Amino acid sequence: MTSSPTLSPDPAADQAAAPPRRFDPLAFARKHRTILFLLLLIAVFGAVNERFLTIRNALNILSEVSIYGIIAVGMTYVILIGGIDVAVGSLLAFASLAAAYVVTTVVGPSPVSWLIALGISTLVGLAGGYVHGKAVTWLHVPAFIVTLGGMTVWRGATLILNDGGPISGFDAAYRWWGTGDILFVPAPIAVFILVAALGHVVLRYTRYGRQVYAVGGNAEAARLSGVNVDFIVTSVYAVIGALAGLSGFLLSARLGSAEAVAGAGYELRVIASVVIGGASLTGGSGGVGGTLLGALLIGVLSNGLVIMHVSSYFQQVVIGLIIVAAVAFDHYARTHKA
Amino acid sequence: MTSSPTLSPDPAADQAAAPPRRFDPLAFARKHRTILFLLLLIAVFGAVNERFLTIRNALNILSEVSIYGIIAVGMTYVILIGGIDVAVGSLLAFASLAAAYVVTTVVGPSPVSWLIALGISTLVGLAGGYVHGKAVTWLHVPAFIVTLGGMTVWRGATLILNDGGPISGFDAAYRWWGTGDILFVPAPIAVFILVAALGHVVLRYTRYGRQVYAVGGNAEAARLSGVNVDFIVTSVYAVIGALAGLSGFLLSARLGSAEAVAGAGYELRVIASVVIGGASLTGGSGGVGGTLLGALLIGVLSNGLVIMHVSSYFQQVVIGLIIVAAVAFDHYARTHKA
Amino acid sequence: MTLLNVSQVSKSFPGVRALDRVRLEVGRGEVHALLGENGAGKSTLIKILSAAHAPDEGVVAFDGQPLDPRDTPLRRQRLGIATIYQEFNLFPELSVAENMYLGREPKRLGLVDWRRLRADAAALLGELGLPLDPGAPVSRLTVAEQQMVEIAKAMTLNARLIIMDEPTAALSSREVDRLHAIIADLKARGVSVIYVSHRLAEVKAMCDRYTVMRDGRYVASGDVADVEIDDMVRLMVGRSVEFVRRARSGPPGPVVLKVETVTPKRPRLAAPGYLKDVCLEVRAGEIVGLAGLVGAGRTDLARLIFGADAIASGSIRLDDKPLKLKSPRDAIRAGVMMVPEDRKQQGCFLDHSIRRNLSLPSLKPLSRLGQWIDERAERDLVETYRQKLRVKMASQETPIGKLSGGNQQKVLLGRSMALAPRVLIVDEPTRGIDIGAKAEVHQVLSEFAAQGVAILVISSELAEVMAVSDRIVVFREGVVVADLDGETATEEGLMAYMATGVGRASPPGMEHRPL
Amino acid sequence: ARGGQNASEVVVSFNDLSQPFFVAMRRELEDEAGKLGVKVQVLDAQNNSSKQIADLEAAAVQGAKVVIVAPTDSKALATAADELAEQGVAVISVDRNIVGAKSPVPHVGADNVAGGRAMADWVVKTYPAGARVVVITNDPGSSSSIERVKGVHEGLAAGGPAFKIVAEQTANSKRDQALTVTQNVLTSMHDTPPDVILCLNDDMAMGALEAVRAAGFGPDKIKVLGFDAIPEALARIKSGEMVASVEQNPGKQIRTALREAVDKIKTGAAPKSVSLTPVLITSANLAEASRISEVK
Ligand SMILES: Nc1ncnc2c1ncn2[C@@H]1O[C@H](COP(=O)(O)OP(=O)(O)OP(=O)(O)O)[C@@H](O)[C@H]1O
Ligand SMILES: Nc1ncnc2c1ncn2[C@@H]1O[C@H](COP(=O)(O)OP(=O)(O)OP(=O)(O)O)[C@@H](O)[C@H]1O
Ligand SMILES: [Mg+2]
Ligand SMILES: [Mg+2]
Repeated sequence: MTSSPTLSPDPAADQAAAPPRRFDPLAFARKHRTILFLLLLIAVFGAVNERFLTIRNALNILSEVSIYGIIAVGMTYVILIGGIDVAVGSLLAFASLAAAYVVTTVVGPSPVSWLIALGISTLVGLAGGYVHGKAVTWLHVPAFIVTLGGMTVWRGATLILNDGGPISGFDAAYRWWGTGDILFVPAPIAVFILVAALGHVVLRYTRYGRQVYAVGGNAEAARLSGVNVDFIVTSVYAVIGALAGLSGFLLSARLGSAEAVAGAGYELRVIASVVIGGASLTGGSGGVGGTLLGALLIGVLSNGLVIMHVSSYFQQVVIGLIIVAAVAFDHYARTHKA
Repeated sequence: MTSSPTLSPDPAADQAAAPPRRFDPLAFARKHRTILFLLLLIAVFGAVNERFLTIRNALNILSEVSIYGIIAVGMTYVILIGGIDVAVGSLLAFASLAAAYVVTTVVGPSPVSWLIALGISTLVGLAGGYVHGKAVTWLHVPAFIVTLGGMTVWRGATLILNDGGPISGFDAAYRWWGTGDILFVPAPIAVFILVAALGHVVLRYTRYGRQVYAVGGNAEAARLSGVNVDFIVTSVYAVIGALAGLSGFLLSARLGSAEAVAGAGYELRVIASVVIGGASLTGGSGGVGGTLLGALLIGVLSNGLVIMHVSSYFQQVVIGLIIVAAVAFDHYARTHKA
Repeated sequence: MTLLNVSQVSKSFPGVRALDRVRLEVGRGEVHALLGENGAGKSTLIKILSAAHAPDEGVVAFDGQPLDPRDTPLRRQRLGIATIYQEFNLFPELSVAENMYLGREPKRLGLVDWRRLRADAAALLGELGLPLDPGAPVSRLTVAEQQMVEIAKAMTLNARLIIMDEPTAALSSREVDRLHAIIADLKARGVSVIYVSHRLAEVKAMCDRYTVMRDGRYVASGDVADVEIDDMVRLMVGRSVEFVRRARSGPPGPVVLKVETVTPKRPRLAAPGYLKDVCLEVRAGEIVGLAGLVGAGRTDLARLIFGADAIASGSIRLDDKPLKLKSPRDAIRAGVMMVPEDRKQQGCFLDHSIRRNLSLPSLKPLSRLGQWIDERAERDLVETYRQKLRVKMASQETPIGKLSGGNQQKVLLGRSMALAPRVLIVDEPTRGIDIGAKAEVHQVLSEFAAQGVAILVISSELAEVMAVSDRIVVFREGVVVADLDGETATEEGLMAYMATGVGRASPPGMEHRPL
Repeated sequence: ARGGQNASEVVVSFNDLSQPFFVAMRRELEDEAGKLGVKVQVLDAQNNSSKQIADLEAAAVQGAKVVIVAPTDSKALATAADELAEQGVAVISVDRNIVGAKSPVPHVGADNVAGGRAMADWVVKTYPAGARVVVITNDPGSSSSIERVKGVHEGLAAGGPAFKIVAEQTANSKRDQALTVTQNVLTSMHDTPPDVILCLNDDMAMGALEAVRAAGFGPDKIKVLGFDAIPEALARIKSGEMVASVEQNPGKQIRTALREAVDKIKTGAAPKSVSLTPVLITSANLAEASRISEVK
């Protein structure tokens, strides 16, 4: 209700507004308002500190964004079906610690330890997410409660797993996934781009993607149209779980250590990325493109403010205000004519 | 969508289901299922450790529950209108620290310093909540984003206020609000009971309360029925802000110190209380009675597990599972016939 | 003497001029019919009268006073204008009584007096002859019952002008009669009524004056007594519409759908197993109409056949093979499709485009590897059904929520037809559809049957059931009470079965009345 | 009483068991308890004063005789300590003391301000001509953060104006955030890199080291100091990547406190305060680190 409709990168709405006519700068600005807001922010930071606009810094930002951005792609799906997942941070920690545990303690040195860890982390995440999905569809417990429960259960399990301590001692091939490059692009960024592209294509061009929108738009109508609603819901939670596991693997590779406290607070950052990107928490509207912009906005903000040497306390105030301003601007640009 | 309807203590439903007939134990059990679940839990804890069932322990549990329970009453309203407020913890800290600052630094020793602090804390909370409400209704920013922004803004402001440090040195009258008794009932519990009773009566027996339900059930229909939707929305956020401020005052009186980190993580616990109590996050259904049960369930669980000597990591796992089980049980009892 | 005078009112939405300098005059104690095709602008005009929308230009005068265009809906209510909207405005979690009195609850000591609220509501419902429990939450009511609650709610306002936007679209004849009695009573007390309906026989029977709109413009107005139904149709549609009973295209084919002593597992509502031991057959190329009063169980049966609800006992056979249905998905795979009765709750994805709405169940054959959607083929499919059903829309990408109700219904029909099912169940297929479009829908159903599809039509409009059906099955309180030949059945005969379960000998040669 | 049979006589409430420092303390506690043959119940306040009080109240109900507490906040626990004392439960604080109780609470711990000071003193001593310092702080608002920052500020101020804090940012005690924040800080001053990065816990120091390495600065160019002397940090000190870490001897703190508690139960002797001095562990005195044996 009051969480007014936010549609920005909704494919359905956007195309309707664009009959092929000659270039209209205002319409262009309206359509790309979120990107423009982001560019404005980047320009401001760049003007204040020239270091901000370096490739190295851009890679810094993207590396940081990658970790939660990967999960945000999955969260786009979850929010599209009208669900929510607050367990992602805990599941990330559990999956990555489980993988690190197996690799360092059970398997021991091996040339493919990275592959084992990648596989285990993703599969553990997938399994955890599948359990969430089943609890939602089968026990009919609201997603918020299921994943809130999951949040404490996985965190507790993580702490039990290695008695609260971190696990480190990964080999170079493992670490490469966090610190290496693929053609000058740091590995986590490359994985992120891959996940985002795949997430976008599936949502936009496949039947599965259509069904995700349908379930979020009107679950009962979707069921009566032959959509296997329970399958869609369960699969979406399983996918975000797998992405949390993947992200956990990358984070542990980046830090050189899998920690029990990893990912704490990620849930809010990830959900914020999706909602800033224009998705509605009631489901049915949103898209991966918007989510990327939302995630980038958060990344640029926290990087830019540190580079500008804004004090930590003050940063929080500024970040909060700019996020609200960005969404208010988005609404204004969408509803007001020239 | 998928967060299936949860109706439990919905007055309308209960009335409809209860034509005056002779006593039917199964119907009775179904109607009071959440209470029964809570009693069952209490019985189990009591059987394991008889000290659990002492008055002193009951008061311990209630004192702890009071602090977030007061906010949960306000959150019931927020969730009823289909909104959400994740800023309550930060606003609590800001309001109580601002009040403590004024009382200890600006005003100095005074016989009514408790009254000044109570007033300031509540008013600061009210003002903060009002700002959230206005941002929702006037800027059309979704409530999740507004209060997520508020969450970091207020926390940042709190840290700036006293440079991150706690403020202490309250007089006895101030401390009484956290540690004193009214006829054997600790003061925070008394305040909580008062707030809950008031919250229940307003929701159930006033036009305002009925309009809150209407806005959450169907905002557009409410507008067409002559409800001032913007006013309802704004007022609900203002009220929960004031309650967060009040709760912050009580917490600082209980601790003897207003901390900048106070209330961190409260948002999830408070929202969980409301949702466990049967409210739907999409708005329109729920009630103060259910919220009380939800808040109590959380309080009983964390106290009981300590008393049962469950290890702290394991506690988290158990709490998560029992919360999900409670809501699953609620759904099952509601939908299955004898 | 005029009570309401609308002049030169215009209203545009992005891309649509919904109203173009419209006028309307309503006298005191007059029942005024507002007529027009789907999308003519009737609901938009009504929303301007109730202040749900602000007009772009023009004046609305009430009781001789021009009204402030910036009024809130509440102020208009207080002035004495009550509105029953086409889309319901009820609060599903609140009880019937609360919905009726929202914002005007009786109070005692400043608090809501629940006892009196319940008593007042019960009294009014009794007066109106509506058998509803005032304490029941609205979410448990059927569409028809919800419509009754809307009517009762308007009655609590003591208005001088009551606007009813298609109040009978969801009602069956018994309820319609009751509503007409209510309107007659209002009229006797000097209350004016604006009445929107696509059922012109009703208009002819009970309205005093009419105003016709077409494409957002005023066309004509006058006394109902001076015109025939055909004249009204011509004014609305710009041509005359032939409304004929369907002629069977040939001998019926083999039995396609066979329902044998079916009883539902759990009734949709909290009533004890209402539908009981139902038997039914539909042959290829045959249209079977299901008649019955509201709540007779026709929708329940349709949902069972479609797998939307579970069966406790009995069996459903398709082409003489038993159908095991766990969900609508199974039914669709087997070739059974249904158009649900509640298009807003169960049919439409309101924010999504027409294209996405229409193609959803048919995507599989349009996709490579079953997943990769061929968008060109999809567009072609949507275009085919747009033409076939004459859907009025700006583009395939327009959100379906922006269409008029009738056009939404056509999109949903298109959704089902695009699947080319063996069995098609349509539940209230022309609810809210204008007369021209209704004839088109009947035509389309006939063509579909001619291709060998077995069709079940549920309609609360007897005339419609009689016009399209080869056979008519009558339901009463969950049991089949009659199975009649469509050509010899009469309205009186059907009514008798529906109301009492026993047939009355119908006078031979009785002509069928036009709609 | 049934409740009393399996009740632990000693209850230990930790401030935050997701922090490695307290995790280490808990492990040592369990080891010592095994040696002494006492049953100990461990509680985690999850960094929430209100929860800590509630936990302690529950512990008292359950029949504890001695409570050892690592407080979330020095002042917030005073009333709870008073209440426990009234019920005849002895209280001992570790790590951080309790201020404002009616009768002073015996305390076993090392001073956080002194620890921060030790870091600053090292900087002043190592760079006689002055230094550019970056401080990465732990959880904002927590008393350990406030006290450690205080010590650092005092120590650098004592060194004179040549010691400049060129950036002070929080990384919320988290390794990943420290990596990002340090990276950003280094980007902002790429041409004039800082001389020293002081991290107010070792987890963050690990992240900062990653950032320094990724930015292409060797361990000689930018020196990183940590706090808590966890084994990972000690290994880095040993290998020369990291300079130093502050040892507060969590193991010794908790073992001492537990022995005091057991004495109290067995003999009724009132527990005594024991003050430990924080030590800066460098490659020179690695052997003094309490957890050096855990370094592989
Ligand atoms: N909110 C809106 N936004 C955009 N277009 C709208 C909106 N409401 C109505 N329209 C358009 O205005 C026109 C008139 O619609 P209206 O609902 O008034 O028709 P109607 O005469 O009531 O039709 P029906 O008989 O189908 O109910 C239609 O073309 C419709 O698509
Ligand atoms: N008098 C009644 N007593 C109990 N239950 C009833 C009664 N009338 C209706 N019902 C319930 O209402 C439902 C019947 O509604 P259904 O929609 O199937 O009927 P329908 O003939 O299609 O009428 P409608 O025109 O309202 O769609 C059944 O689930 C039945 O349990
Ligand atoms: Mg209409
Ligand atoms: Mg029906």
